Amino acid sequence: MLNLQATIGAGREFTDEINHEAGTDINRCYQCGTCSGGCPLFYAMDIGPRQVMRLLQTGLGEEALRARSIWICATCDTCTVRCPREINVAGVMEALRIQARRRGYRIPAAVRKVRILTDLFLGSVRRSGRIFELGLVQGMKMRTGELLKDVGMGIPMLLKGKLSLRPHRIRGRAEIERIYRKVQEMEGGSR
Amino acid sequence: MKLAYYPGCSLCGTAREYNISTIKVSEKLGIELEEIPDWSCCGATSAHTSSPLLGVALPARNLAIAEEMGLDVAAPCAACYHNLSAARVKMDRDHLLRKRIEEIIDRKYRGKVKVLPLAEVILSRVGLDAVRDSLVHPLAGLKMAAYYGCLMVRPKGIVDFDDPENPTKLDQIMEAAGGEMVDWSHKTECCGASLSLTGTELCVDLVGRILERAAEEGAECIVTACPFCQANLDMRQAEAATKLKTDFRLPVLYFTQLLGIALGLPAGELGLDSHVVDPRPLLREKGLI
Amino acid sequence: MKRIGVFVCHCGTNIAATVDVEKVAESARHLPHVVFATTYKFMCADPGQKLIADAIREHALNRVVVAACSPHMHERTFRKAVERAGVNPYLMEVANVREQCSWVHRDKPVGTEKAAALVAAAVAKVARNVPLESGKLPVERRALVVGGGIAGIQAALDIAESGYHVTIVEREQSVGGRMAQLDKTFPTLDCSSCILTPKMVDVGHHPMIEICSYSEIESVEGYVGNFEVTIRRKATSVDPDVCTGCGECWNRCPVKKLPSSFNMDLGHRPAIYVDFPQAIPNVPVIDRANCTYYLRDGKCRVCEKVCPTKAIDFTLEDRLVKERFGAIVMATGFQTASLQQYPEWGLGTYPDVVTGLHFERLVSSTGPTEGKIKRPSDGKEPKSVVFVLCAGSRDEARGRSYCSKACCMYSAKQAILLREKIPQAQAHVFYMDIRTAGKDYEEFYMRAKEEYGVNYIRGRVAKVYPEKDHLVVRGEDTLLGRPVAVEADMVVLAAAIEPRADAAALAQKVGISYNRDHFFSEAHPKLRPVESNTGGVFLAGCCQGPKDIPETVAQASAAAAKVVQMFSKDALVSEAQLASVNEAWCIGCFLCQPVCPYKAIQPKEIEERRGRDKIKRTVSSVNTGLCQGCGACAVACPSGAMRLNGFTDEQILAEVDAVCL
Amino acid sequence: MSEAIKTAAPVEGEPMPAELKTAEIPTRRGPAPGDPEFLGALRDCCRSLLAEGHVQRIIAYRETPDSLRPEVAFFASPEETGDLVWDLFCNTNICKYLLDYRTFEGRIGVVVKGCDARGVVQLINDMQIPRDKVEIIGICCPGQIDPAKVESAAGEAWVSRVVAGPDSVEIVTEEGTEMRVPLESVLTDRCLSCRKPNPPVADVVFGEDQKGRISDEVFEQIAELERMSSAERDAFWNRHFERCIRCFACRNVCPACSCTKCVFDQQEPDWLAGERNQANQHFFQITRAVHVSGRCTGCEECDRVCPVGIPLRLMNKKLWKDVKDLFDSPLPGTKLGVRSPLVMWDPKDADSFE
Amino acid sequence: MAEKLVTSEGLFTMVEKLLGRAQVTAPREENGIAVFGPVNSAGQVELDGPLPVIPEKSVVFPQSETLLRMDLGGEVPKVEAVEPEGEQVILGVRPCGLQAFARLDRVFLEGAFVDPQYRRRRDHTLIIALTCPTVKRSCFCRAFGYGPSDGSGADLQLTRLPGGSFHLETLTERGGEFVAEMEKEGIAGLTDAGAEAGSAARAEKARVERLAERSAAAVSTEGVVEGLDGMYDDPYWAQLAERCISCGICTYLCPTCHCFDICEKARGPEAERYRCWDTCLFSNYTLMAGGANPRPTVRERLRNRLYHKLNFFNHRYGEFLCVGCGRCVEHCPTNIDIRKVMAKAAARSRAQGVSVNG
Amino acid sequence: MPVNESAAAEAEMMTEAEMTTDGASGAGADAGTGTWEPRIVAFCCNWCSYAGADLAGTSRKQYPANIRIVRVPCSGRINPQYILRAFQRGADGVMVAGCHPGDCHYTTGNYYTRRRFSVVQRFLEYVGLHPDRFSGHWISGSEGEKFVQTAREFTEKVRSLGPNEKMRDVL
Repeated sequence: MLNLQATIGAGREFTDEINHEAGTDINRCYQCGTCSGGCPLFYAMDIGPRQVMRLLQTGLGEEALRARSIWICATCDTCTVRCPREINVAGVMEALRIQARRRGYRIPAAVRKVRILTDLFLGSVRRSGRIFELGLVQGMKMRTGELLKDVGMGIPMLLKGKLSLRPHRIRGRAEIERIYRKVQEMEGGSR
Repeated sequence: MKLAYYPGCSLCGTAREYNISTIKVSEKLGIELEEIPDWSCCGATSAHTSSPLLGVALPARNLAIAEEMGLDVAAPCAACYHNLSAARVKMDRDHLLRKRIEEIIDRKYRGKVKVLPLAEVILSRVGLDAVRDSLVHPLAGLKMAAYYGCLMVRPKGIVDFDDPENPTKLDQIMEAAGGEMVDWSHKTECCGASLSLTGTELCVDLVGRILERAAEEGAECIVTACPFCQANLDMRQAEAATKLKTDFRLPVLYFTQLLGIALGLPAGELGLDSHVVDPRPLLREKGLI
Repeated sequence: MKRIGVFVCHCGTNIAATVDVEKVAESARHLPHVVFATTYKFMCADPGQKLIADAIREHALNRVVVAACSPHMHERTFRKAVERAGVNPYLMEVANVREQCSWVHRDKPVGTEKAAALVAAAVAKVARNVPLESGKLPVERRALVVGGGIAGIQAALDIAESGYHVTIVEREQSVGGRMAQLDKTFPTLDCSSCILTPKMVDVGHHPMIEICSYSEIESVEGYVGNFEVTIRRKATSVDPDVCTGCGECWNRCPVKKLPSSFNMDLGHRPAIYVDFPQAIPNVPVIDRANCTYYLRDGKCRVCEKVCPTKAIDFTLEDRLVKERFGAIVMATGFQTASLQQYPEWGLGTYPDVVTGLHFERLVSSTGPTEGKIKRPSDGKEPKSVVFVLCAGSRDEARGRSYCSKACCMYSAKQAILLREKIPQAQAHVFYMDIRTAGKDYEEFYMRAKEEYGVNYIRGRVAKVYPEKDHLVVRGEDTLLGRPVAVEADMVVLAAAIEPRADAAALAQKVGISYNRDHFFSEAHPKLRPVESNTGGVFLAGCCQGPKDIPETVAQASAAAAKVVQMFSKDALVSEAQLASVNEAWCIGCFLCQPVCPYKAIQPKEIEERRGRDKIKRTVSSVNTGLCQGCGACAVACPSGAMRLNGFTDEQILAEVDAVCL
Repeated sequence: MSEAIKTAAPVEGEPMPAELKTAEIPTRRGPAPGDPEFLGALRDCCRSLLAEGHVQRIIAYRETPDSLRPEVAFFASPEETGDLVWDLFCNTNICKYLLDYRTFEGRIGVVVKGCDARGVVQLINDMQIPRDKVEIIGICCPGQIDPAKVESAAGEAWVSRVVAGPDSVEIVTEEGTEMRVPLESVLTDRCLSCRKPNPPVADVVFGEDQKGRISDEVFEQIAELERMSSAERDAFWNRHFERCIRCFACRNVCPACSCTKCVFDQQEPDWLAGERNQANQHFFQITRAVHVSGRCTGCEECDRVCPVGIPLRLMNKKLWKDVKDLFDSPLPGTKLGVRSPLVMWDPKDADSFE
Repeated sequence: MAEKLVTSEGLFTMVEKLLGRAQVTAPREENGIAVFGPVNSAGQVELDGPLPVIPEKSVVFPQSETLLRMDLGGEVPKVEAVEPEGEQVILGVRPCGLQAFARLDRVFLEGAFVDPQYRRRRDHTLIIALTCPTVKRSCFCRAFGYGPSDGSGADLQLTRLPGGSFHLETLTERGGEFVAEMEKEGIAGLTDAGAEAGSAARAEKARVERLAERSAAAVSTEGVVEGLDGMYDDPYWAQLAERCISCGICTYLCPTCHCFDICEKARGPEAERYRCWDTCLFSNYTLMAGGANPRPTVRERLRNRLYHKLNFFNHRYGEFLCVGCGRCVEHCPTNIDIRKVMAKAAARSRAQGVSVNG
Repeated sequence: MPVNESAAAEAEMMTEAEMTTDGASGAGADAGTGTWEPRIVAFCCNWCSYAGADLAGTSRKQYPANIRIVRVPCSGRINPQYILRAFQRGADGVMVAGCHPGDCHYTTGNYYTRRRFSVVQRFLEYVGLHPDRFSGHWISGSEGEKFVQTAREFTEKVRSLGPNEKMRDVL
């Protein structure tokens, strides 16, 4: 049985951290479920946003770090704009995602691609200053092994000139590199 | 009227037709766009979901350059608009953050520039009367559903374009262009574009729901201002249709493309050939091209 | 010659335990003007008060300081005590050495030192006190009730029954208010109009009650006991003295299809109309904005032609009537929130999304569907109805943080009515919490679930949208933890109860305060719940906060009792610690005027000697009936011409000087 | 008399409608200072106002032997207006003299610069004089010259007269030597940062709207002070307040100080003691500034007259900056019918309380 | 007496030495304004500036000073007089300041009552005068029969020489003692003045006297007293008062105005009595306890001041209470000019044909 | 005008002076011991903050005895000059307390307080008063605990600053 007396105390620090990062106060949540009810992806989640709030309220926030939901969340902010308690729900999901990375949580297999894409994307921007879309798609294929996925879509796009074959590199690449490094320095080299 | 132009990565790639039509329409409406020199990626969703600082720093670099130009920024891409705005608001609210970002990007940023989506530029700086006055081919008889998606309207306070639940500004512009707008319930439902590559299945579900609602309200095409929404609704349409055992055939166009037609720009210059669901048969049927 | 006596109370051991009272008295003896100082076990008790009176006589004291408990406790007691001994009550000051000293500081030397300082401050202040006199205010024994709903009706009847004249000002054509719109009432399910109509008839016929319907408050001047109220009697185009209410006119009026606000726009009414068949007064009014006569230069005149008593008079104009009242009862009621901020629920977009009040009209036998529940879009009988609780309530993000209190119960009632009228229909209630605090309320709610099988879903609705010929209501069943969608033929939003749209403007006219939601503020949330902060203005019903009918009626009777209590006095006693103007210093800049919450400051022309000349100039003057003694004016005044008696700059500075020593 | 003025002058005996008198855009305009016709037109205007009985008194300036120091003068008849003068040495803000006319039974004309006009409007807004009792003869001010700066530019020589051009001034000495210095170098400090040189409300205006000199110098100095530590600010103000001789000139010239019994002059209560120490200096200075905050028109007359050079504007402008930032109200004296923002409120006001 | 030559550095050292043993008051610059005030370091002394705004009088007649200290707490109240302490040096006093000291001396030291406070300060103040380096247009010392190089009344007089050094003249015994003391301490740059320096100093004095000559034509005291005798009820005062804003600038900046108020302050049982400057231009000056005021308007107050300067004092002491320093002329916010008042009075006396000698 | 340098220089001297100030001097000296105790004046509105202080008393909550309350009917009655007077007479800290905005017994008095003191507070800081020496609080009649907390925190803050010299005019 869950000893709430213990969990609430033990999890307070984590909850505070998430509150701080998301600039919000989840203790205000009264569990009405508007966030989950309006979430376009709730049906695919293991734990809905409302339950994530409850986990944080009861000191079980770290459980949420294992949830698929935080990776499924599309940060569409529907929950945030509808929340009657002015909680930045999407921000909490985002903060949890960052925490999960920072703490090296295993990302559930089903959603691992999200992380791969993020890394590829940020890597691409770091190298070129802008996004190289074709490179991104190809990178995804290489990293996920789904070599043939969406081939049908890529070729017409190439033909229509929508995907350029070479990345565009901006002049200020060194500046971008510096930005990345500075951020890393300030955030404690978590990446 | 002169504005700093931030096209963003998509408009240089998958959303080329948005870029082309934006430039043409702006020219036609007397909006002078000066591309921000050596602009860089705004970080899209990836930056802020993995690092709060990077999520502000990447857009801030572009804002700082625009500030040097002394111009407000026009950002047609919904994601870019969202990110630039968010960075701006966050730095406005948090003086310390601004200082840190200045240090990171090694540029001065004073928070003087505004960031406007292109639709807002047309609405508030050009005015609908001017649009009406320059119509050549009013979009009469074309039933459209304006789809706003998430990034343009949410969350309030970070972006300030329109009502998050019932936005109407794209509708107003397209109505001014002579179009017939359907009133529908899924204008701002998320299409899941950020999951397009990573959670394709989910994405297809969301696309299906949205298209279904638009079709039911009698829309013949969808207009949007977001490259991700456009790509997603267009490219995932076939899959969604298959899954729902139906056939939508709903072209998904940038509002600038249709506005371009209405303003009498040659159809060939608006990139109408680059969509998966070809809009041209519909437009021909309506006598617009 | 100032002769101050200082009386230090032990308060049993409450003070004496941590304050050396003897030492305090001793230090007081060295203060300027102090000629006597002593201590006593219980200064507030009879012997204590007698001790003060004796000392006043014996030592010819003309000022008194009592060092005891908080002035909130016994300031009045001691004022009366010194008054009985022949000293002006305002020449007494209390040094609060219990709440501010003995009870909060355990260290005796420290407490003693502070107590001595507090006594020194009180002595410094009292030395600068001047005798103040309370004024007597006459009372006009007539009451004004603003709003003719159940609250106004109840208050008016109670006051009138005590023998005082009452005027009810009602904005609509008829009294009756919201309660008249309701079908049944919870938890007894008795018919709303059956219990209301007799009361309406009572006010209509009561010799001491005058109903000014179709009228509004234009302005309120004056003060407690002496309000001068201007009432705008809107032009009805019908002579009430002649009309018999036969109904010929409204039956024959060619303009028929105007939305009936009484029916929440779900039904129609003609251009000349009464709100509902049982209207009191039963005299129609012409809606000039929609009447053909007014729209097309005197065409039509059908009503005029058919009127058997020639009561129609198109030339009537708005009249401004000025009347004097001694007391005002505010009973302006509520409206339901428009929910414009909630596009996701579709009120106003989808016709089958309605509010609870709409639903009342749809179930009511006097309503547009004659009691048959039909959905507005196509008149079909709904087979599935979703009730959404907290629609606009308890939502800080969109500006309303409060609970509307009545919705849980009336939605249960409406679900029951639905099940009674359409047994095969399913009722779903989306709720966050169910609040049934009231006699027999919980039982009623249980009946809805158990007897009527109403389906309660714990969760707030995220979105309502149409699909085919029905609506889809989406949300989370938070007890299941799963997304749910309910297909509904109708959605009834229990829209938040909010004050009338013009409540704040009216409050400003009357000069009472209101909270951020624009509900009128009571003087004290617990101890003075039916009085406003402005003397002579009382509150009843939902204008003060959401409440149900029994609570409204109770508050209305309470307000009436307060009015009657006031009227039973010969005269009112005004505060003595009020603002006054040093006319020689006042330059008439009137910076004091806008800061006065009671509009108590008016310009006054004075004549003054300037050398050999007499000049006229304008200065501020304070209406002592309106002034409540807050002192904001005294601070706004740059030259200090405005003073607050009892708390003058001299007195406060003397205290500051003393506590700093 | 210039034609424009003649035609627009109201008909004698016809009362001026009140709404006309509050119109913020003047209907009559005369030549600008610097124009050869200017002084003649101004005198004509004043003369005819007196002659036609529209005003019974005009407060303006008169020539004196010291051309750098014209004196304030009160013209009661058309004949006297011959030596009425207006040049770049009319530094004195004359609006305050209206207070002497509170009970005067006639209309008063005042010849005012932008800054003085704000003072007039403030007196009207503070209900010290009704709008319809004042004929505001406004001058779009090109900036005023500080006689001390001219004298120090001239060195040991005595200045005989100064001829002002648009960008420079020519100083002619008694000995007859001439020298030319840039206008900016001799303008008063307040004019160097004047943003509002035009009368916001007037019945007659001379000259076209001036642009004013937009300088953030004062606000930069304020910002610099704000950045200092408490102890540094304490030292800064101690040093300045130390010099204050309590002559009360700052108060006596202030258009926002209209009290007849000032708190500083009261014995009961004894707000301000006569002893010259930092406590009393602070009480005086802080109270003076706070009392006029929300009504200070920013004319900086106090700063100008302070004989010991206390930078009073750094206090007044600081208060104004905060009042404006907090309550978003217009600069006092720029609009008729505006009361001090400090006697108003808004539920959404900023809150520094805890 | 003795003549010395002292370099700027020498003077600097002298001031530094002085600082240890006396309160030094000298011209300083504050926010662009020259004032007489206490200095803490020699670097603050600014002898080349214009005539300081704050006059020299505050050294012997401070704006406020404590007279008595009281303790009323005990059975018997304790009262003790407060005596000014220490030595003072005032450096850079202009000739008009010296003239002013002489006037103040007559008020505070002549007659039956000698003001103890003033006496003590005056006795313990060493006065080092300065020949005016230049003459302003507002200066009119010449009208009162002295000039910008007149050092009478000082213990020592400095004259700035063209090369930058100072000529230091010893005028009193006390001045001599001071110089001797300095010499004993070995001030580098303090030497005997040669003939060359002597004549340079005389040339400099003659130069500034010539500059002052310029005002002689414009301002004269002739007939002023007599003119005013008959002008008390002249409408002129009302005209002048119309412009006066009744501030205290002219009186507080005046080197000879010496009115004061006596006040007390109490903090609990302890109290102090002090005096502080007051001015007849303030309405409170003559305000009586019952509210009556014999000088109710600016007209009476301004007239009083001008009469005191130009008439009353003459009748009592035979000289003007104005020394022509020009501070009031220069700093009056509304340009009221005492010289014009003098001219008006003079014109009146000429018109009435009053004999100046009669 | 060179605002910075000289002021900074004098400030240095000032702080030194402050450091050498005799702690036991003046009005703040504790009766018997001679150790310095801060003197704090609190202006409290009658209806909320004073009642809050009363509640602290009836709940027997302890707070430092340095706080001396001056009762005024409404926070709107608090003239900014009272604050100056308190500092003149030797207060080391001054606080102003009133009803929460919207809860004023006199409807709107505290809204003026809020406006007035948001300006005055900044100004006092600007003329060199240490910002921690003056503070404003909204304390309702039911917030006895808040009164206690405020009293404690404010006293500690002021204690850590040492005696106030700014504007002080004691014998």
